[in-house]
Amino acid sequence: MTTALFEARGVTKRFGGLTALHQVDFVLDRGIASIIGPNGAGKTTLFNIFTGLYAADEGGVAFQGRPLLGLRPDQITALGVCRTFQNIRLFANMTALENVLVGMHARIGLRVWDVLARAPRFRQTEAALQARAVALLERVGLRGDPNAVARNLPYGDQRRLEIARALAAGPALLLLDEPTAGMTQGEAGELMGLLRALVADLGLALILIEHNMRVVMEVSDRVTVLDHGEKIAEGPPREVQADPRVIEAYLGAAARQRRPRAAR
Amino acid sequence: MDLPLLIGIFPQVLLDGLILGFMYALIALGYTMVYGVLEFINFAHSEIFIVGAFVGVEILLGLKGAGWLESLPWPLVLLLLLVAAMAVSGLLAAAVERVAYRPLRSAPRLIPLISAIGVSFFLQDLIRLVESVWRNAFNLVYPTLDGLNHRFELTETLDVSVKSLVVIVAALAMLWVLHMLVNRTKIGTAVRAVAEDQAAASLVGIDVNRIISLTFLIGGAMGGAAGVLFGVQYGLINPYSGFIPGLKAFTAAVLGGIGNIPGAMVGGIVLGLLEAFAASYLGLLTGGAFGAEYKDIFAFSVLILILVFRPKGLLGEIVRERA
Amino acid sequence: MIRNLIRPASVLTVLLTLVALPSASNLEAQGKGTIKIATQSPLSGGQAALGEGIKLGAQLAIERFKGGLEKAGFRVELVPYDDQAKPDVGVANAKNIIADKDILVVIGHLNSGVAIPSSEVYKEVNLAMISPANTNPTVTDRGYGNVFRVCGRDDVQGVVGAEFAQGTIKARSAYVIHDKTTYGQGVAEFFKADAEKKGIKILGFEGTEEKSNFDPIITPVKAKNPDLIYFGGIYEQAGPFFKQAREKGVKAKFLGPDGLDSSDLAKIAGKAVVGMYYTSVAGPVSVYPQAKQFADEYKKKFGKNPEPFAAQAYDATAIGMKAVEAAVRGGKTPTRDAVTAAIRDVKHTGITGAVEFDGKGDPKKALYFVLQVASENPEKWGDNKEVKRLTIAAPAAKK
Amino acid sequence: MTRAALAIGLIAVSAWAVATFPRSILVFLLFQGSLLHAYLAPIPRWLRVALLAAALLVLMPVIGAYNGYYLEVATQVGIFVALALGLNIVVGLAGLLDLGYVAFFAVGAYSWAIFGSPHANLIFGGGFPLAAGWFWAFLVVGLLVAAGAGVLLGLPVLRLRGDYLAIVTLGFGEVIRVLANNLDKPINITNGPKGITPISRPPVPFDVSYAEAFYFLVLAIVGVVILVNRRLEDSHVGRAWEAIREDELAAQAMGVPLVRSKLLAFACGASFAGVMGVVFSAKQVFINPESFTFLESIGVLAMVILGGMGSIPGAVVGATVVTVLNLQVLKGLSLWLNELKNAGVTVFGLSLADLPTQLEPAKYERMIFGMILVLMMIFRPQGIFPVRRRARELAGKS
Repeated sequence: MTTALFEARGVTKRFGGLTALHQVDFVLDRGIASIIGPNGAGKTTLFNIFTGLYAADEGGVAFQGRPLLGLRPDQITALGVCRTFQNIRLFANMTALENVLVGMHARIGLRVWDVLARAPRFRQTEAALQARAVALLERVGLRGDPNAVARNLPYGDQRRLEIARALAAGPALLLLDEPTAGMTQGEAGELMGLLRALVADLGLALILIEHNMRVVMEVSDRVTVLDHGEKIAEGPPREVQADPRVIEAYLGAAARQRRPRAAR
Repeated sequence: MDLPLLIGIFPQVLLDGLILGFMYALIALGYTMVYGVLEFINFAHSEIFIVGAFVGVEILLGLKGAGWLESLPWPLVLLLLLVAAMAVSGLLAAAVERVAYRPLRSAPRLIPLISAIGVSFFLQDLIRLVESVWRNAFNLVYPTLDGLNHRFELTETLDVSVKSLVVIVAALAMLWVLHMLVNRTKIGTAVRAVAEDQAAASLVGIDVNRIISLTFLIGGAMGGAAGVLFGVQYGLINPYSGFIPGLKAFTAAVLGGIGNIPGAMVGGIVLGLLEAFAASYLGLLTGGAFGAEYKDIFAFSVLILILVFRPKGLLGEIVRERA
Repeated sequence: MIRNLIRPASVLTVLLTLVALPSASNLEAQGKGTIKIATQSPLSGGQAALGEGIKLGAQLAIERFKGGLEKAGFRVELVPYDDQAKPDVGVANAKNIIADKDILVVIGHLNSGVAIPSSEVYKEVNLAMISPANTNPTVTDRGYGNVFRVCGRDDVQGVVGAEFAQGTIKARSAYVIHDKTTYGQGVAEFFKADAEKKGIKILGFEGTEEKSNFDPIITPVKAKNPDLIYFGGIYEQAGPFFKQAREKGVKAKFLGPDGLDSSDLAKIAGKAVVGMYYTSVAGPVSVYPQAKQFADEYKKKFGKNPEPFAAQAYDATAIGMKAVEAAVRGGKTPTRDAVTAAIRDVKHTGITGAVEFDGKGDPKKALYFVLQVASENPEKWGDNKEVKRLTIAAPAAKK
Repeated sequence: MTRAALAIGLIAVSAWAVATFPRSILVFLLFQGSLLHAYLAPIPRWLRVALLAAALLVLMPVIGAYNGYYLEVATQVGIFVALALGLNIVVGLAGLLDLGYVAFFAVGAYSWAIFGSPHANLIFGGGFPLAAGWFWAFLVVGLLVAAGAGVLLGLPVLRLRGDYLAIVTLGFGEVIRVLANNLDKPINITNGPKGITPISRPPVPFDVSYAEAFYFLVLAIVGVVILVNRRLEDSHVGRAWEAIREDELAAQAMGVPLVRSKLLAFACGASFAGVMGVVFSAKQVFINPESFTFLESIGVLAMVILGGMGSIPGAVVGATVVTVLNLQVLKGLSLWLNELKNAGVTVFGLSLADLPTQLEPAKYERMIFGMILVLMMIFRPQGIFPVRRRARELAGKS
């Protein structure tokens, strides 16, 4: 039996008395998978568990056959699972270039001693890192000045920068939390083109959390639907779209929106 | 080791610790109220507190100078001191918030904290400056109120003075009033709403700035009252004598669960008892190798241990993304 | 942007400074043949009254004795420094002092904790320090050639206290409290050691930095019910302690060193300290027969009674000036080495008695007093009665 | 060209003025101002370096010959510059508010004080003080011990949220001070409040005075500290610290190991303080716990905040301004006021001699620190010398 690239089994997470996730299974081998669901369905919580920010109460997560539970977020990143955030979390006062350079942290093999001594090794490494960072910025389509401070970038560029920063760690699996939020349909389309190209060129696997249904239907190979912390549907986009439970969840969600957020 | 002695002083140490604990509890209220609403450590609260003590001593010295101190009944004098100190400290706390914290409310959380540390130091020397010009002295002695100093000998080894009872009664009364205020009144509801979610509170028509000012006012007033009681109980104050009690009161607030009013009382009493027992017994138990000089280390260790091992909202709060 | 802001600003500073320059230089001009005597004592803070007394005592002495040097063509000046009773401030001042080559003698300090490190600095250039008040044995026990004192020592003060406790108070047990300062802890330890030797039972020995709440310390004291409480420390802290102790019903007699010698003690503790005993190397000026004139002059000039140590500072300054006069050769400003050497040979009969230094810089004989607080009224602090007087030679250095 | 001439001229004139009026504080301030001017003036880099080097290496010692106190001030400034740079790593770069920083300074100071004085005989019997040459070894010992203390403190507390971390470090700083004050029994380790003296000073080569030797030593250490600071800042280590300051969670998600990076920041900051502690104890010949109070920690914090968090020139200038303010300006005001009082000057019919004696400008350092902290936070949180983001040379960019 070959192991899948990424595999989650029976993930359960409770906050106090509230069960945010209940027995969620998720498997991904290649391509783009999307996770959708109404607000409060547990999507971001699932990401947080995948990337080590939360510890799951039950269940297991494995990447390339290695269990991830119990690892710190930075260790998981070092293994090749990287993410972006729903509300952009750039290092606002650092430049675009520096943001990307931080993303490479896990891949830098220098010791403090190399830094202090400014050994040739250090110079070579820094030069190489910088070249790669510039290339990455261009790759995600950031055409502005790499030395611009992140907080001064336009919104769309901040989203792109966040992706570049995540790519800097050299992931095999990239988790994007609402990458098109706040974008126009045109920008979103452009971004999707980029994502598809990344998958094709780098052999990346992608997991998206997305609300923009057009995007989801267009790029996803598979869609997983969460509602109330439970997986209610999974499959190719067309199938999921037709699933009565999904339709009910989304229609019902309109009423639920007004309820106070419970999971805090 | 002298066992009968150790047992003999036990009730007295217990009582001393309780009194100290109530004092800490009163000061802790100021920290806990502000933290509950803004998640902000009002570092300057220790000076708000000692300002209350200075207001008290100035009134007493004024009354003494005018020759009225002996003729007035002590409960009246004490009430006057408490009211005046609460007013001054409360207003000062609200003013500090307005000037030094409000402009920074949206900044990263360390920024207002640093500002608060600055206010704390600034106020210490401001008190010193004012008293130096006014009295040419800043170590001030509380004139004795004879009625307050009366002692009841309960047993041979246990006695209690009126002023100690006053501390306990006043602390309990104020805790009760505050508890009622926060939980049973409209203002209290508004305070709790702001604590829960400022944006939402303002949406339902609550003037958030006013409520925050009010929070500082109430917390400061509690501190001012504590200041008067501190002065009456221990006698000598200077501009710097608020700092260490303030830090310990903060410890008490954290110990009891910061943001939680009954918690402040529990924390204060536990800390007061711990400190009293450490100071009284450490020397006796170790034959003098360690002694009362280590009592501050006990308090600070409690602070460190509590913060390290009960890290409230460590990750859950920072990662407050929608689940 | 910053550049643009700061450059004009610094130019402005420069201009301002240039304008201010002449006045500043006038203020600090050095005349030829000026001899300066520096005082170092706390001029601010809790012990400012005592420190001010040292400064004023020295000032009076300079005015009284400068005639000889002025005739020889020198100007004599007093340079007061504020050591704030802090060691690091004292050391920084000391470096400032040794940088001023006109300063030939330092009168100071009040606190031994400040005098010890500062004198390490004076020693670098062999600048004489004559202490009016430092009673810690270490001050002279280091055997530095440039360090002198005109007062007694803590080890003797502790001994005097213990002797008084045994001989006069007839105490059989004592509880010792100190304030965890160089001075307070030092004298408390000497008291304890000697009291134990004399058969007084030491029921407890406790140090504390606490300034206000002494409850937890008093409770064990009360339970052990000693005949005597010895407080090694300063009046600021002793006051609340004694007050709270009496309030809590502690009946022991109180005794302490000269750190308790301040009218502020009565201000803080009121009737709690009436009847308290304290040992002193100073004693009120009224104790010295020759000092009447000094006290009158002081009062006339400064409008207040001399504080403790003012008379000692007066004598120390007089000794310093005598030595400077002796060291003057052919109208040239003497070297610090010459002055320091000359102090060793000075025999001076001052208002606090005859002073002559032994090899370590201690007075060969020093006076010690035990006084008793007479009244709770701070104004009447000067009426405190002398209850015992001892003349004791400094002990030889223990190596 | 005129700019260069102005910079050179100012330094020359002010240095000459200091030599002419060696006791005027204002003139010495002028000299410091001329150095700042040279640093900021738009002059060629080589000239700036040459000017500052000449001023610090040659002029300052010469000034010291005229008035040794200024050399002392310069040395103190240097010590605080190193402390500010150390704290700058912790607070400015990594964003960890450390309110007990002076504890590491104390650890370094006590490590040499105990073994470099006869005091160690009380613990180990005999053989102390160590030969003066050991001082050099203790520079390393102080560094290691302080870094170790940083790690020991850091391990349990670095996971705490920012404001709690601040309070815990405050508590730690007080614990260290109280321990130093109390560990004269049962075993006499620190000699308690009495402090330790005399502490050996390092052997001095040639015919240099101790004051000059310490000045150059401190200057050299500050140079190394600045170098280390710059190299760290300009590497993945520094970037990781800044990322943590900006967004701890995102930094971790990007592969930055939080605890290890924070520990490194703590250890680096602490080690600078440790080294300077060793120098401080030897320079002072005497140390006691009073030099290591919370006030000192806040003073160093005020230096960092004033200069600009995260900014190396900011820390240098902040430390200089605050130290000079404390040592010279306030004290100068006190002395001046005293002279005016003695001279019987009256202002608006009020005799200055009647001013309360407790009114001493020198005693209001807390007010100064407090004002710096509050005003900077409200009006200029980035400090007077904010970090300038270095624009990188981008080879591959068309």
